[in-house]
Amino acid sequence: MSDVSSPEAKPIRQLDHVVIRFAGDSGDGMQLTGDRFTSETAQLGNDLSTLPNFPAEIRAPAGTLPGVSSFQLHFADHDILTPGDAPDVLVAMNPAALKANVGDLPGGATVIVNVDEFNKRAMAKVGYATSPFEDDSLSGFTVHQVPLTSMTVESLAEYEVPKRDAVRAKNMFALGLISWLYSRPVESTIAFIERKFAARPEIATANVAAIKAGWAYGETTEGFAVRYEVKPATLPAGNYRNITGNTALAYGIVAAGVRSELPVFLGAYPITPASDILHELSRHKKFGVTTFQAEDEIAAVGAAIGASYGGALGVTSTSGPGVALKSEAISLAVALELPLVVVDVQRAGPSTGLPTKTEQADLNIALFGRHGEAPVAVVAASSPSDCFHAALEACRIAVQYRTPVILLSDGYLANGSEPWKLPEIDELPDLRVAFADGPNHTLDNGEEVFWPYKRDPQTLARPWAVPGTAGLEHRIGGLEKRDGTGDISYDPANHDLMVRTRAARIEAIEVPDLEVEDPTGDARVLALGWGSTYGPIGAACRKLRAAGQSIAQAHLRHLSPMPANLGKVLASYDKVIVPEMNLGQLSTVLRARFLVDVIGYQQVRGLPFTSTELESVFEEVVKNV
Amino acid sequence: MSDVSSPEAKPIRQLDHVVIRFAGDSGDGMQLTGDRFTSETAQLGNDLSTLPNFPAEIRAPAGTLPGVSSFQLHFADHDILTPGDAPDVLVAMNPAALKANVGDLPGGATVIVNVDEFNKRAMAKVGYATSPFEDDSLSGFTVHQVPLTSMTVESLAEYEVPKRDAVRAKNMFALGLISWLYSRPVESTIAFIERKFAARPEIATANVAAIKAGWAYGETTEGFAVRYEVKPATLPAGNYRNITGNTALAYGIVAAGVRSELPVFLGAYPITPASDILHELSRHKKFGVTTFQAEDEIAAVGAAIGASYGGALGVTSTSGPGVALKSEAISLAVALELPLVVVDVQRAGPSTGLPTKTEQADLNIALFGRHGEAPVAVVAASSPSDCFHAALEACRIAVQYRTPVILLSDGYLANGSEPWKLPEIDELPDLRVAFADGPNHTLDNGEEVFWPYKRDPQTLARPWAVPGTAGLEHRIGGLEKRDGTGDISYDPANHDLMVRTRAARIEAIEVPDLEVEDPTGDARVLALGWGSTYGPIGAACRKLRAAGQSIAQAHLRHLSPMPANLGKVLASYDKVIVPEMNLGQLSTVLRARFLVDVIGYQQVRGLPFTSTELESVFEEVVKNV
Amino acid sequence: MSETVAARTAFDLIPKATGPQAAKDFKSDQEVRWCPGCGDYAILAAMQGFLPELGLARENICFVSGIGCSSRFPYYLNTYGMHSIHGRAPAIATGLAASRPDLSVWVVTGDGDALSIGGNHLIHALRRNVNLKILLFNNRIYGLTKGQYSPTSEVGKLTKSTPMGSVDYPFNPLSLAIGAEASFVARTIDSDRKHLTSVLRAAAEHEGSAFVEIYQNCNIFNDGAFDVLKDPESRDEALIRLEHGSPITLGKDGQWAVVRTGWGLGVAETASVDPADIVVHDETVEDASYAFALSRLPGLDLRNTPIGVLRNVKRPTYDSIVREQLETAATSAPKEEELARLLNSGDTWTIL
Amino acid sequence: MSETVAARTAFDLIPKATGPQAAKDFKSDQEVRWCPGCGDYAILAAMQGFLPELGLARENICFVSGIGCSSRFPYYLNTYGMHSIHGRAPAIATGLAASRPDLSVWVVTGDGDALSIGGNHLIHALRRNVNLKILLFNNRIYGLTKGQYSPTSEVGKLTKSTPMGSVDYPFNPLSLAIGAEASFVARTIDSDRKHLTSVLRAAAEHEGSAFVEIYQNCNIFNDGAFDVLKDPESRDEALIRLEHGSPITLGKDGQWAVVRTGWGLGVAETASVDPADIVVHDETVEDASYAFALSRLPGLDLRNTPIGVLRNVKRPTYDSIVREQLETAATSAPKEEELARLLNSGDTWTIL
Ligand SMILES: Cc1ncc(C[n+]2csc(CCOP(=O)(O)OP(=O)(O)O)c2C)c(N)n1
Ligand SMILES: Cc1ncc(C[n+]2csc(CCOP(=O)(O)OP(=O)(O)O)c2C)c(N)n1
Ligand code: SF4
Ligand code: SF4
Ligand SMILES: [Mg+2]
Ligand SMILES: [Mg+2]
Repeated sequence: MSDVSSPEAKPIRQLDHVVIRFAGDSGDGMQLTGDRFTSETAQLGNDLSTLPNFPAEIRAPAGTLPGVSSFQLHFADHDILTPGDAPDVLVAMNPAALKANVGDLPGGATVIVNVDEFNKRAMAKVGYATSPFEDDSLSGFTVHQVPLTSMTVESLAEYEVPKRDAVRAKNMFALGLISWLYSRPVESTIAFIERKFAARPEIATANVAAIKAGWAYGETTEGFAVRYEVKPATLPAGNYRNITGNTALAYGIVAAGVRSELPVFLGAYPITPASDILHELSRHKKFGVTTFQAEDEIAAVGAAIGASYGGALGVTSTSGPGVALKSEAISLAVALELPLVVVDVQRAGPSTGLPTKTEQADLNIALFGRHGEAPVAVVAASSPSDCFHAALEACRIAVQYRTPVILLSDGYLANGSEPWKLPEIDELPDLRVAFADGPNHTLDNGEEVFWPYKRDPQTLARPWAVPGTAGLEHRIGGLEKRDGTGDISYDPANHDLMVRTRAARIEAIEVPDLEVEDPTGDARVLALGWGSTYGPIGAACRKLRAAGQSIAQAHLRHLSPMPANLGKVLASYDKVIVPEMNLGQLSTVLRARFLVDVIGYQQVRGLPFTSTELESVFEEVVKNV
Repeated sequence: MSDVSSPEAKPIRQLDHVVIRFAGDSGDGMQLTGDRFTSETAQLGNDLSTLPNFPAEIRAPAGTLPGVSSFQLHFADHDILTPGDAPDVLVAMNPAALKANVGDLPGGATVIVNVDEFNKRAMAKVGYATSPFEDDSLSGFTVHQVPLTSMTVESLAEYEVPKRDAVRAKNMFALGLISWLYSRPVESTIAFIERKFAARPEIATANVAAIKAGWAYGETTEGFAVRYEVKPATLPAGNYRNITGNTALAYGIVAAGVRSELPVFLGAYPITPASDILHELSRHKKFGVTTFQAEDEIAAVGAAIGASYGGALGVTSTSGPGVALKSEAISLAVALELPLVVVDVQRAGPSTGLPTKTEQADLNIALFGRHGEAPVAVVAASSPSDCFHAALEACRIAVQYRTPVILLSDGYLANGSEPWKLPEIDELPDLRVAFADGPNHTLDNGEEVFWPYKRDPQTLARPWAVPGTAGLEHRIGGLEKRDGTGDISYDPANHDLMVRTRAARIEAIEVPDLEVEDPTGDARVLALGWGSTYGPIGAACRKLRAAGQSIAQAHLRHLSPMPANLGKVLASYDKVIVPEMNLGQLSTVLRARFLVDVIGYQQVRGLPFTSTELESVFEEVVKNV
Repeated sequence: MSETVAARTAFDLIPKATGPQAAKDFKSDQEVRWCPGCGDYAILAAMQGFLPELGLARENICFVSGIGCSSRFPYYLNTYGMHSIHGRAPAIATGLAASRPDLSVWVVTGDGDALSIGGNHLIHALRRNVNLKILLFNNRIYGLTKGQYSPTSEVGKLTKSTPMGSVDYPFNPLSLAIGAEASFVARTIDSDRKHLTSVLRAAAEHEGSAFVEIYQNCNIFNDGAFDVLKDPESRDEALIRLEHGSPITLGKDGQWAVVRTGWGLGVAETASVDPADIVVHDETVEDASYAFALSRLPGLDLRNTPIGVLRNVKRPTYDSIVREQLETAATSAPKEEELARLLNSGDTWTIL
Repeated sequence: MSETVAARTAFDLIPKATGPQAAKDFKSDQEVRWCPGCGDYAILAAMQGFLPELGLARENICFVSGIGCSSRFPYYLNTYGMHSIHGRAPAIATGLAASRPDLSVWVVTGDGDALSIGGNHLIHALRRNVNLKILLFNNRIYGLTKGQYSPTSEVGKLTKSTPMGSVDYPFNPLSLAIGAEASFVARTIDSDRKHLTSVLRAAAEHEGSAFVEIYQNCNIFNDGAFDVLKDPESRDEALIRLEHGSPITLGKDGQWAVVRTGWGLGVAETASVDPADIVVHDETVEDASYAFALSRLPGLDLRNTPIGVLRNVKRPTYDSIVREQLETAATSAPKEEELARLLNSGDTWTIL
């Protein structure tokens, strides 16, 4: 943090970036608080990145460690890539929140605690034998003990709000205080509150009053001697909004429907952390988006296949356990050669695993998780806003090449957010494809016929002939079929041909070359990733470069097929380091394909990498090259 | 074939091996004919190998190409490895059978046709515009036109059998003739027929008469001038029987139950070509084997997991589509760390594919087909009789290491047969393991407790604590759990530890080193395979060696974990060639793991490799090394 | 749910054939490959004979099936068709029907396909009342996998997988369908083409999910399973032919009649009961208890088996409400504009 | 099926507790983590209170669940337990129960777990009559995934996944279970501990599959779903308490009575009907039509909801017949010898 004093009543220090974490009980409204602070920050033009973290339970018992919910926000006056490795500031609404998060704080961090909640019972519940303010467990930090609850209740004394509601407004008090501290405007939040509680104006009034009281507290208390300011970032010009990965992904699918002029049909069964895609898409019926909440994941993908067969853009969204269940049906889609987008918002496995935690261990099942030779395209998103573009790309491949595409996101992208420069609609790719409408083959006897498996010579895609098209009546299915006619065929040579053709179809998909970022141009080490590790890898590379080292970075959007230049890229570095939140699934693929001794670096903790961690790993590699 | 004349009425020529194929309509009883001829041949002490081939339809329309059913038998006076690349003799019961099979015959082959069926209509049905006996389409072969149907009917004139039954006995006439031709005794077949039709003696009599008539026809007709003889093979001493892969696999599971002293519980849903395992096991209740025909594959594996949890040896048998459906539940078993054997009798895919044809394209799904990091052990059988030993091995790993094991067989092994030297029961591995029966951990406070996830330091297996054991009550599930206590844990470091421990558990499984066969000791090329390619690879190596070339052969039983010496073995050859009936799935694993540029050779035709094909492929590699 | 729905018939949204059609127009060029004598042939012939009567554009008819002998059905019809995977046809057809109101979508399935692996999709399609015609060919056996017992096989059945007899109590497919809120439930039999056709007609005309069980002989693995219903000796005594609006009787000259017994329905000698007590069949009874009671009439020996339409009630279809919601939400603004509005929704800011 | 089966009771094969047990013996050391106020707490307390009464060895009791808030149940009981995967508990429990007659096996599941993804396993477990006690906690919502509608949610429900209202017609879980040949079907409610306990008792005593629907309040996502049955104002008019052998009445002073109406059952003013026409509840009626008719009594508004045991009939259990077959097949010869005989069966030959 850079310090610049200012000559006001309370001096304002300039910072280039801040990482702040709001933590409290599940019922304390930390996600909302974080969201609002994010929005204020976004309005100010900072670059930012967020990381919510909620318990697996709906409402774990109040005051317990498993019940802690938190929201981390990183904002800066420059372009940033991650929600921050460690918080500069922790707002802890109760002892559990302090206990659960204090371990993540670097020395010198600021801790703002709601001291009202630090009674004996509450502290004992989480194992504080003595008050943490009385021993030296917080000695390395700047601690502000703020009686958030009581001050909130007091500040609402003049309003006729029940005590319970007054107490609940304490998160808004905290928001007001923190907004003051970091010089964020609260107007938009006030407007938001008034919208949200339009039906219950007394609640709106109380919350607004709490915000203002928090702000006033900052201005008047002596506890806070300085304010901070983080200047807007110089981002490319344009319209921006803050967006989470799940919303961006859903928007990408809506956009694909618009740009392909196809109705979208989503078949989905709720599952964390993918459910919000279903929720979001169910709100966009005006775009002709149908959402079908199926009885299970198999029905969900089945219905999507049925809809695709009928000429819709068939999509199904799920997480790992659901992908496992869909395997057999995806294999059918491979045989049918129909468009299908399967969204996998990865979570920590195996089995039920850690449903609310992130991981990228489904690359294997995406690439290899079907019986027989059943290749599909695989695309991965690299940041929350990139989910939009990745979804469009998955849809492009699906409709243009008539193939299932697995789109990999993960829990970190799904719930994390960042500012997104809104694209111009007409610059989005044109995804229109033509349905078959007549014969496509001439028999030796001159007869014109329709062959459902006659391929486009370039894309190797078969025609998309939808029911309702006169003269194109045909039958398709999961049995092996003769190339061209599509008739059932038990011919050994034909089967061999079809197996190879299905593989060739995927390899024939045109994907852009892999781009490498190597500002100094002399890097001998490449850091290669895929998916949500983009942020931490990028941040680590920047740090390393800032420290005078050279390192190149590249990130794979396409896992199947892979970019044509990938082999060449790999060969042009002395060392390739591949960080993954799994046990080395991409490493394995690269090693097999290119016989390159890539160095894998793995952590499987249900959390994203920190850039610091990766920086030191990369540094080690760079030093030893 | 070596020719040795003999001085009898009809000269007998000695042959060292013969490949014979019986082909006819699905209703013609070709499988039975082949089975009986196989049995007679086995009794004579030849080594042999068989390959049945049936249509996907239950009864395709009579006289059509898709309705042809065939059975190929290779027998020899020496140890052989495959059912033979191409038939020396084809018995064709109708025009469809001739048409469907004639393309597989090498020049000089013998063709015995049931000329009675070659009427205009029947020939036209399969596209013979003119009689194949009248054009020169069979000119390269020795053709015997035998009126099998009419002679059978005639020979039964004296018995009171309905015409229809008389006509149906023509396969037995053919069997009698061929038995005569190759000097096989028919007594055991006669006994078999009498047993089989004990309830309908007139049918038994007719069939026996038909066999004898066929034999007599051979002795008297001038059409057959010589008889052949194939001397017994000098196989290791012992008791032998002929056995198919599915039967051997089922026996292996029964044996595992006996040797582990555990009840066996099979949960299965019928599917080609695995159903016979269910059928066979359902007949062995006396061993305490319970078979549960479930409502689907998920319930089948679920019930097996439930039974394992209760202290049984839980097994589930299926084919590729079923494995896909079971993925999620197998992942649960990975998390539960319970024994489970999943039998995958692979068939040609993707999707429904070619259900009656063979393939080995499920290695990927076995190794990688689950969400999250969910490693399991994978074992493959290499020949029909080896299915017995592979099943025992899979069960050993499952119970000893408390892990799911996927046992890979395939359609070729399942239905093919070979002589099997019966093992001594007490030489089979001892699979007994102890259930947990008391506390296994002492807390800091000295209390003795039971920790369901406390591991054996060597096997890394957790205790198998079955319900009903007092004091060991505990709860397990698919959520991540703390190592040791097994309590649900959201701790990042613990998750990382558990993910790595589950991987380490599989790597900790002790498997024997890979053995290499290299008789000359100077081979520079290694042919490495897995699964049912053992026979053709071995036969090709033998041929190559017989031609004076050196080549080494090794075959993987363990695909996960792999033998410890595998890397060293690979490194000690200039070239490694890996033939697979898929698009190179093992090759990919080897390349990734050992960075060895193995040469893959693939055919995906739903049929086993021929040794000739592999011989020329290997020769090419050996020449260029 | 709304006027629109009530006003619609099953065919309103489906294009009609432009000229006359004949059975042969519905035969595909694929060779039929069931065992000689299989009951599936008769059902196919009845369907090919019936479809022209529907008068729909052939290209707007689609058959979706799972896996099994029965599921080969779509290959033999010159309409659109999909032979999908085991048990999943109702799910796939749901996606198709929900997104294409202009299609007549039929599901063909077997007792294993529909009731074993596919049981869940079946009951959910029925409760949703998706506009599908589901034909379950019940041969009480797994045909394609060569003769294991199925969820409709009688207890104690000796098959390859049950050498000591099967243990599972069978489903009564009609009871299950009624328990799953089916709005149309019927049964017919392969050997009676006229009856089969009449039931297909009623199913086709029903708006919503129509569930039709068709007893089908598998002469290879379960020959004669329905002989008691086919044999001229026994059939009159065994079969109950339901006709809407007529008293339910069976036997020669209506010797037996269906009356209330206990808490359900039973069969009594007609002569011994008050004619007013004879149940007059009404397929439109709202209370599913009636159709359920009918479904319980047959004993395990198949005596007193009702055929015909047991239940046929109106309920809004899933797809029609889905369409209504889409229509309600629709705007006339160009989609491109709407998309721009969507992306720009929420808190946005501008960097210059 | 046989003498043995008939003679057995549900507990014959299960070891008994050696000493007295108390509720606290059944509390595990895990912290209970439902939302404060969740109906699951009451069910847990009732279960912990009830289990000692069973008198079985604690280690011979096992709870198997799927995934959902309700499926956390096993963690909180100090018995054996498995928290498995979504929807599959009945299948897993089937394998356990079929191979371990000495266990009392309970399945705990939710309306999503049991009726959505797990519908097929549920209906198959019921038809097979596997010796399982299946408790379906019906809160008419997906709790754990934060509030999507479930297969028992009323039509038109506004949830995150149905902003314009849900479209699917709900299952009636009891009708579905009866249609699936369930031998024991009951319903109870989280708020009435005494009734809940009585139903648990009846279920435990039933030999075979017992299906129990428990109305459970999810105060976070579907609060008050069953208020009409709980509110002292309305409950007497809404709840029908079934008691075996008693006339079925409801309302203050039995103001209303259940009688035949149409082809099923309905509710009429007691004063207006002949007392002899009031249905006397008999849970043992063989004909499932009776229990089915009872299951249809409630309207979509939950008025006239019967609670208690609707159906309780004897039918051989899957596991007992499986055991009988194993016993019949068993031999006294050492297994090793039998194995040698098996391997040597068929045509063998010897090479010297
Ligand atoms: C996932 C999967 N499991 C199992 C099978 C094997 N299988 C194919 S059809 C069938 C059952 C057929 O029975 P049914 O539905 O009654 O049809 P039928 O052949 O009797 O007409 C089975 C088990 C399969 N194809 N796919
Ligand atoms: C295969 C799979 N699909 C989806 C999920 C997500 N999921 C967990 S619980 C649940 C539904 C819970 O509803 P219900 O069974 O009614 O239980 P409740 O939480 O209401 O008690 C869903 C969809 C999952 N865990 N696994
Ligand atoms: S096996 Fe049975 S059902 Fe299948 S085609 Fe043959 S006769 Fe028909
Ligand atoms: S979400 Fe509902 S069902 Fe789940 S624990 Fe909370 S109150 Fe109970
Ligand atoms: Mg069937
Ligand atoms: Mg629920």
